[in-house]
Amino acid sequence: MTDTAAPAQKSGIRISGAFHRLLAFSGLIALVVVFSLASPNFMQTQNILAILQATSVNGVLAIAATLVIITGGIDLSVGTLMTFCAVIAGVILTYFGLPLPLGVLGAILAGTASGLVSGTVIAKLKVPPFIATLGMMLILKGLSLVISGTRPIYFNDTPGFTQISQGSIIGALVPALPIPNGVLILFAVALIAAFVLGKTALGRYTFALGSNEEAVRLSGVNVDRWKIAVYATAGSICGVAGLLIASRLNSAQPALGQGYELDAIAAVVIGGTSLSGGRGTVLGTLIGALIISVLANGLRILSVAQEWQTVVTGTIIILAVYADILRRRTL
Amino acid sequence: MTDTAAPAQKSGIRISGAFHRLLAFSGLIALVVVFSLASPNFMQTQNILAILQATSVNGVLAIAATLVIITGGIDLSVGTLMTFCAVIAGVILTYFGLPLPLGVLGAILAGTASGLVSGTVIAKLKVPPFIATLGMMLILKGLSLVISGTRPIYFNDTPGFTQISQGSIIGALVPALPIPNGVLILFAVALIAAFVLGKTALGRYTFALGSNEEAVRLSGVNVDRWKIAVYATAGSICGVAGLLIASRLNSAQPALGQGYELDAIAAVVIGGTSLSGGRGTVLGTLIGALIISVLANGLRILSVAQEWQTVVTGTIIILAVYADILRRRTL
Amino acid sequence: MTGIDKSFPGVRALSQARFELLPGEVHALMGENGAGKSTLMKILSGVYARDAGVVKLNGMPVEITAPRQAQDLGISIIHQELALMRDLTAAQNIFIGREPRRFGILDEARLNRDAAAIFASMNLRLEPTVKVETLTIAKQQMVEIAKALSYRSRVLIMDEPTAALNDAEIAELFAIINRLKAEGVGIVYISHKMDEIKRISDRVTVMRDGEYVGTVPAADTPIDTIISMMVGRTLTNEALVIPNAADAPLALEVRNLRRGREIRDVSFSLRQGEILGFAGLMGAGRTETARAIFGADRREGGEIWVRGQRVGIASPRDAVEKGIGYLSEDRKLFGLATGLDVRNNIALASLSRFTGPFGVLDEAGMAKAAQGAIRQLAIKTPSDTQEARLLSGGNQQKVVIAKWLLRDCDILIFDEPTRGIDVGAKSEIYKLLNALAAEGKAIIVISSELPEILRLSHRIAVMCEGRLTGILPGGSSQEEIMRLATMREPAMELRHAG
Amino acid sequence: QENYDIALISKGFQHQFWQAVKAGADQAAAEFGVNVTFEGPDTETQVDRQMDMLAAALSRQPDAIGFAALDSQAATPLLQQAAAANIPIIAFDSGVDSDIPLTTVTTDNVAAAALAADKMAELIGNAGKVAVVAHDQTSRTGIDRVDGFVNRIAEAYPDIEVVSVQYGGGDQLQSTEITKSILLANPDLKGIFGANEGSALGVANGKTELGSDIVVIGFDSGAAQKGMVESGVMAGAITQNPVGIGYETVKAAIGALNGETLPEIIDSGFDWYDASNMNDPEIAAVLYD
Ligand SMILES: Nc1ncnc2c1ncn2[C@@H]1O[C@H](COP(=O)(O)OP(=O)(O)OP(=O)(O)O)[C@@H](O)[C@H]1O
Ligand SMILES: Nc1ncnc2c1ncn2[C@@H]1O[C@H](COP(=O)(O)OP(=O)(O)OP(=O)(O)O)[C@@H](O)[C@H]1O
Ligand SMILES: [Mg+2]
Ligand SMILES: [Mg+2]
Repeated sequence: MTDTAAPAQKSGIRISGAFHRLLAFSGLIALVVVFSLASPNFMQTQNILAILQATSVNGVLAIAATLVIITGGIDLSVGTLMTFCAVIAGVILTYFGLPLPLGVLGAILAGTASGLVSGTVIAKLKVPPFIATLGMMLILKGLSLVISGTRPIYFNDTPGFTQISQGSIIGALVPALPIPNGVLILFAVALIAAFVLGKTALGRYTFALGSNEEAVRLSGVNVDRWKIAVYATAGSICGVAGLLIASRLNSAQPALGQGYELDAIAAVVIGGTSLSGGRGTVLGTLIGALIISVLANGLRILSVAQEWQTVVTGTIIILAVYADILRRRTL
Repeated sequence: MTDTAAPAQKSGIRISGAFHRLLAFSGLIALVVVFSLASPNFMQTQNILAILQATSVNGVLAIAATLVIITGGIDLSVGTLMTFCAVIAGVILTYFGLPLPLGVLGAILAGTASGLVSGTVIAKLKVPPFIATLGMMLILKGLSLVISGTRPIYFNDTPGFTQISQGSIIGALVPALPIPNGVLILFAVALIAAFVLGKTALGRYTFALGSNEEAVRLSGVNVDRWKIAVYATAGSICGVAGLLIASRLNSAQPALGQGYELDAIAAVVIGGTSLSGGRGTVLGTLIGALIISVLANGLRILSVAQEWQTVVTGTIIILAVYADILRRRTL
Repeated sequence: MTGIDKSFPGVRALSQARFELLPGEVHALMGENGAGKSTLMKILSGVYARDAGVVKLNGMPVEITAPRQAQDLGISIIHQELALMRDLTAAQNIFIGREPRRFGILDEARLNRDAAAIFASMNLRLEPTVKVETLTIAKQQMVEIAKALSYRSRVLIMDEPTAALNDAEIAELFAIINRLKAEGVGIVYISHKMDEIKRISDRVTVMRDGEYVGTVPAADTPIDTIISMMVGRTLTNEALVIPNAADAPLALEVRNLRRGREIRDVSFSLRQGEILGFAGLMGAGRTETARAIFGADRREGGEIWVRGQRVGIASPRDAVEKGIGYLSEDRKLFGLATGLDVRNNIALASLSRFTGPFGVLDEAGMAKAAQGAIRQLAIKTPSDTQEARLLSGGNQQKVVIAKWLLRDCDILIFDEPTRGIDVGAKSEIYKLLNALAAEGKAIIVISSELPEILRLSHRIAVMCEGRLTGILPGGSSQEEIMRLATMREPAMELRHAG
Repeated sequence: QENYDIALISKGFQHQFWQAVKAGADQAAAEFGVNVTFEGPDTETQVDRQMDMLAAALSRQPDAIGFAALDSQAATPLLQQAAAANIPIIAFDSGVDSDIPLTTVTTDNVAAAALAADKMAELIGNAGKVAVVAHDQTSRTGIDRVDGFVNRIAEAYPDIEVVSVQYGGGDQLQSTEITKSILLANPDLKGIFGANEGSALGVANGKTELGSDIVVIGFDSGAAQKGMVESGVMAGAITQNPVGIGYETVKAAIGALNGETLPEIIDSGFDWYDASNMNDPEIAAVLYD
């Protein structure tokens, strides 16, 4: 895990930063090329849109997980928190019949609140993040079932709701590009998260905490407050994911969500963020999430038998990360 | 996570090591007391045996996970590896009709082999443990389905097979104590693992790797070999878990296993082993696994509605770990 | 500060400790490893809570319970163990918690400008945007100093700031200290380098075993008096007898070792019973050379011969098997398994020796070996089962030394072996190195302290910018070494060109 | 006869029930010379995963799609997309709330579970405590079977009390532990209904491990369950006809492609089987291994 013994830079050859960044996509590009050659149906607009649409929820969850992982923590509750936020939106819009913006706000605030709770348990009570968020994962799962009465809440009375993810603002302007709003929201969340990480104090402390929490404390920073803020931000992002999935399914499915944390964390780690904290990028996470959905989609398009899909997915995840390690080593 | 600012020891009061260890059980004991008071059915021999039996599989998996986590790694493949080993036993015993000891050996060797693969990918290819074992989790899941032809393999032709877990050697000697063999196996595995961790070179390197891998490497130790050995040992233990679950169900269920890793890791962390490596105990893991099964059993005995069971479980997991943190702080 | 008590589990670190600092004064705090210097200062800077005692600032009692509070009261500290965020840049480290912002957005340009200004005032050439983890410890130490300066405090605590610095940097630091002193800043200065105490401090307070021993004016107290206050007895500083090793068999030969710009064609040989000192400025490539020989880093070219045989060393394991040991300069990162106890750290390189049938460890044998080393090196620890991270800095260093002594290598490479070690222990270690050489062991000592190099070495290899610029005989002058250490335009390069 | 490409998106994949549906579909594929693929999410809660599978199937441009919706509403946009592309849709298992599917090949789960309730009542003598171990709290089959059983008991058997309904995710081990807890908490329990294969096996397993003699009624078949019915551990079980569902779905899809008109519902039926009738040819035909 230590890069301290990193080998010397090849003298003479200098590869520009932009090219270096481009290479990070190599695993993704390789997958796309292989699938395009293997099936003419892969590179269809429809299918590309389906892949992007399939990435949107996991991508947003993975961005939430990225923030937490950079601090050196972990968030197992992203999946069930997403569901919880969807249920809250359902209660506000369908049970109470309030207007759409309130539902959106409610879902995001529910995420923030849950993040505040996790963050407080971790920062103040010193419960390890794994346990605190495992507990929250179960609590939120249960609460979603309790609040919804263990049945899906449909958004039939809120006509605009499905547009959140399924409509296409771009498609309305440029009919040739019917990119669903869900995908736009994913990119918007990614941009905002990248901005927060790169340009704000919150982002700075996110990296600092993951790098050396004790040093941050010794520097007189209110470590607890910033840590809680990171979890709260991640929670809000899960709220957005909740809206996305609810809009896609036109319903809040209270039993869904467990297991989604693993896909989200996988996207983060495939994207090059270290689980020991201190380093990571939103762009990497996006690529990681895309690798996961391209793989799933491509193997389905090729009609690979489902049991073999799992085997191939596992192998390619390892190889993709290994290729990335080799690339960094040789550069 | 750092204890550097730990408050001073109360002068005068010195608490003996044995008492200190006893207190580690406090969360577990509190749960047992509460459930005993709440339901007369809880403290029945039958129920205690049921709880122990329910702990056996998760306990063994958690012990495997403990070894890996102490090195600072993680093993997400324990659940599907267990299933894979069960399927291998099924192939040997039912498809090939070979004698029981060969099936047992085969299952354990399959676990060792898989651990060797994970360990090699991690140590030699430098793929992060999370990714390597995530990949293995998927690969093993797929292979179990492929090998078994996506159907359960029954052990009806191997009469002694169900005895592995369900029989009771002790019960045959002392009829009042019909402790199932599965529980004995759990304790045997725990004793062996504790011995390996505490008394052997492998155990010492397990802790050293988790403490500072680079320092171990610079001490001239063959870090890769020991790391691979730890994963292989953990794999063998998963093989034992595979035999336990197959014996209990009298079949190898190829679809089962995913999700079990979370319970196993939870038991490890509840038991006080740090996910950042370098510290941990088998006894703690056993207690962690027992806390999980006592909770599940107790809440069911009280007929708590299932959605509330999850909420309560999540809350109590957090509280149990918090209580443990408080205890360590005040001692 | 008066009547300060502080205990850790199993250790009474401070008892009735006392310290006083005037504005515009440089006050040295001295004591053996584990005397409690760092602990006392951590209490002053709000890292630890004291068990008893009073802290007064400007005559008013104050309660300092958090680092933030100390900062607000104008107290800042450079910690002995570096406390940097490795993944952040130098500038980001310096201003952590006080980032300049505009409309809530970090003003990175200003951050870097401000950091550059501080570096300039320190005569330090360092990019503010470089990631700290890519810096050598010396540069990291300079970043820590820059950070402490950036607070513009009234009280500045420096806990062994020069342990990793070379002479030029030390001179720069002292210039800064004198400037601050003129501005009325009070400075607490902790160091094990006796000459520095004389050069920089006004008064000296000595501690022993967590207790206050006395305060004396620096100018008119002889060094020996201070040392005997520290160790509680007088140290005999006998001249070392260096047996001649000129015609002993070759132990190690390095031929044309190369890697990029860090190691450029380094060749030298080392005889049994010989101590070869490696001198050079920071970044000269001595550590890189040692790591390359030891197999810790990749080589691009060159041969290594051990006892007349060419050997392939691809990893530290190979090196250790060939009888080479390497004590790293960065104990925290590379030396110590901080979570393990003292016993296991000492045995870490020799575990196979204590492994019996079925891989079972001979715990009693390990304990005996560890306790022997604890006695031999006078390691201050409650027991051999204490966690290594709880020892004081100097004692941690001794544990790492003990590890290599136990391993019993024929060729030992010591990279900054006395970093952070007190005078008494230092002379013990010198004696030890001499004894090892007398046993026929071949030893390389890399050190940034010229007196140490001069005192120990049979021959002195000097490096500059990755090249070995010359090998001098033992008695050479400091001027001669410095000339080679700054020889930018080397003759060797020309020879290769021709 | 063209070599049609037919994509079946089911609710699950790994469980024996779905494997039996797949077997039926494969059988029809071989018989009619068409190409059939079969996919389903890991658990019956992953509605969005099923949507992704459906979307990928659409991208493949199959000739027809068979679809067992986890949530009908969620699938509507994709189904509309399929309709727009003139890909016929056949619903199977539980229905799809939409007029797009040309027909639905299904089992009436409520009625099937009510039959299980009747059998339970008969076997325990119309009085006493019973419990249900089901697979899923929110999926259609989970809800229908629990409701079908519980409502039938409430309506028709006033002396029978359902003391506990618990969910084990269809996981045998978890269902075993749940069963043991229920038995230990209710020593006077008379019977348990296991609402799908995994649950039923778990219930039987728990009963065996505790040496209890309660009445166990299962659902679906599979080698293990058949064995337990035969040996008497399980009093009997309800079987659907999954092989028939798979077969009929593919057959209906081919019919649609050939321009035939299809009935609105193709009822694949369900049956009660126990040791006495399981070797009858018509029952044996709907049981699967
Ligand atoms: N967190 C801690 N837990 C337990 N013991 C500690 C802790 N910190 C320091 N000690 C002990 O307290 C004593 C004083 O340590 P301190 O670090 O203050 O010594 P020091 O004078 O700074 O030594 P050095 O010159 O080696 O840096 C030592 O015996 C040390 O082992
Ligand atoms: N800040 C830096 N940025 C880039 N390269 C550096 C930096 N510091 C050192 N180096 C390179 O690393 C090489 C070796 O440095 P290193 O400090 O390890 O050598 P050293 O002689 O052991 O010095 P030290 O006195 O610190 O032990 C140098 O040749 C130099 O080119
Ligand atoms: Mg100190
Ligand atoms: Mg060096």
